[in-house]
Amino acid sequence: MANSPDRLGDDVRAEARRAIEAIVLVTEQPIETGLLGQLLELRPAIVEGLCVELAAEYEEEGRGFQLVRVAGGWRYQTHPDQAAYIERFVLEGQHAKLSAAALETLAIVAYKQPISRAQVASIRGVNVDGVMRTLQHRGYIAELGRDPGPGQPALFGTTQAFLEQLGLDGLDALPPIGDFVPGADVVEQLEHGLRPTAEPLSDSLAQLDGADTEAAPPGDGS
Amino acid sequence: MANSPDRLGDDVRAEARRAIEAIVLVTEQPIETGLLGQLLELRPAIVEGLCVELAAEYEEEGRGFQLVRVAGGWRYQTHPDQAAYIERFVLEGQHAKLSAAALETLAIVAYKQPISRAQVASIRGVNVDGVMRTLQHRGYIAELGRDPGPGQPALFGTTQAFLEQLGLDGLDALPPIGDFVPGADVVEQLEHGLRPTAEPLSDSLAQLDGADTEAAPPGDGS
Amino acid sequence: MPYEVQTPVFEGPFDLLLHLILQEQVDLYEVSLATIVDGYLRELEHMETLELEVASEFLLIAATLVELKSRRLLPVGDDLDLDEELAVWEERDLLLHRLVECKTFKEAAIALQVLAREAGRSQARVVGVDERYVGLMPDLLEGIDAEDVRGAFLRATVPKPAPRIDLEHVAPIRISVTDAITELVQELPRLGRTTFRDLTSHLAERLHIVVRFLAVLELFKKGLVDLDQPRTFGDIGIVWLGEDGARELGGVGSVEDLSTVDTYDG
Repeated sequence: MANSPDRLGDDVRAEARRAIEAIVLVTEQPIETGLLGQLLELRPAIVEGLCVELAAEYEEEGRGFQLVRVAGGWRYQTHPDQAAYIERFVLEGQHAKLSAAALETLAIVAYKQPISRAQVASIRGVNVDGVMRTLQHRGYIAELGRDPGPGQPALFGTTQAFLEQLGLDGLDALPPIGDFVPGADVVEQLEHGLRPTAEPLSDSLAQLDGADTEAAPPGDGS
Repeated sequence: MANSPDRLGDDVRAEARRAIEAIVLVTEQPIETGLLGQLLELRPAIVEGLCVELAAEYEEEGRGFQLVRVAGGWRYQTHPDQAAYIERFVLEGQHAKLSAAALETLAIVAYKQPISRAQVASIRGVNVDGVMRTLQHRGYIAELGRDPGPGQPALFGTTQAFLEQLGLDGLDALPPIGDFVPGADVVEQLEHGLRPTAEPLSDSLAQLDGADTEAAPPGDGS
Repeated sequence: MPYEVQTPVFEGPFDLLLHLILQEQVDLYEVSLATIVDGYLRELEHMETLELEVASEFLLIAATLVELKSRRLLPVGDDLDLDEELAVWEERDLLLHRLVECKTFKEAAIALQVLAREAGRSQARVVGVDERYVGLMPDLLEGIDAEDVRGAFLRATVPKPAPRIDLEHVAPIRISVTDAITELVQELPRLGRTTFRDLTSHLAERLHIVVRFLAVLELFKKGLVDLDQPRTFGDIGIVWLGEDGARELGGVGSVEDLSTVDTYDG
């Protein structure tokens, strides 16, 4: 494989690994493979291979840190199993938890972006102005542009900070929305709850043919 | 030797090493051995021994980073022989111009100092943690002290370097901001927001007043 | 059967309805309509301030429930009008679709929370470069003078339009069935014959379409329009009969007494 790091000479390879470790250590945002490649004068695919290799190595050696791919780039972060130690002294800057309402709104924006406030509101069935503002303040969503249609409403999408917060490499790393569509049992329950007649439609249709008229369901005091 | 890390059980030892790696990775200032010991619930001498051991290990493995003792504490830094790559990263890999967002943040700190991160965020209406960090790293702003109030947030102000870059003798040489009159674009924006409502103009104007007082920062800090 | 609607805090009508059907296992057939509507009204009272759009969502869904419920109370058989029947099912499908969508994003939100919680166990390094390299950094303030800083400050502190002024999203939700009927009464005589699809083709909001649908049903009940649907799920044809038509058919409708349609007397 032409792009495999295995094809590099041992010296080049060792130097590239060291350089990656040094650069990623000082980057404040995840650094793209492309930029690393540019700085190292190596093809991105090779850099990618070396990063993957380093990441596996740290894990194998049981390091307290990880090299991970987040929001389209590489960064160092503490190993999740060290959370207890980190929480002991990193208090400032930790964001407060998002409310259920904020999370639902965020999920809608994440999966349906670009989307206007009104469209989000129509899915949630409630006013979302306050929640959208909070999410914008937190930096999880941002205005992407304006809808060319009537009123030119602002269209929103998720940000890099959103990806970093969720530890995702990109939007395509979000679990598919299809996973969350309620199962047949739930849909059936909903359907049943909302049935406009006591019998399913097919029964009503059958009754159209047969002249047999069943007694109306007993009223229930409404 | 009673304080030697060799006397630790293998598990405790491995756990302590991982925890040191994790904690040191994310501390912004060198972290003292004593504090590390407190977090790990280990004697400082033992922690010291583990750090020395880790540092030697990184050197031996030819890592691009080092664990070093600086100013009475431990920190990660890039290996000196990677200087060429770091210089390259600093020169090529960073944005060479201050973004509009960063300039606005800097301007708020300049005119309203001392000011906390949260106060800057509330004026800008977005999360400013990243921008503030960049400005701080670049030496344009610095922590001046802590607010005595709840949470004791850090208070920021501009630095001597900032004044020098702008060719100013002192903060009072900043141009006065005076009374602000909204420009045409702002008025247009407000109008746009109002257009779809059915309220009579007088109501809308009343809302405008309300909005004004809500969003405008208190005083002008000059 | 008396039924107490247990109301924790509901985020909106869908939340409440999902809770009623899924958690409380409520079936419209078994529950007294009055208690459901009471539940909704109590929810409205709980709101600290009456938010128009939320209130109207609640009311609209309550109205749809009333419509569905009243269907169930009607005797099935003799005078079953298939078109009418299908229309109600279609209306039900719209509501069902919205509930399923709402439920889907509720689940997605939980998944995001899990991801965030997992990611939160790790802390990114944001320490930046060692101080020895700071001097190398390009001066970001090059070409910027004190006036630029002043300008940036003024830009940053411009009073932003308060978000509550931005009412673009309220417009589509504000429509009531009465409003929709008023519109239709003006529009339909001019069109003579049209389809429901054409009538609603310009509407983006599903809610808007639902409201129009309810309005069309009302007009049909009053005998002011005639409806036909040649195929299952096909286009619904609408023909304006007017007051003359209504009288001819023995209907009781007149344009005047439509003002009361929003009060369902179930």
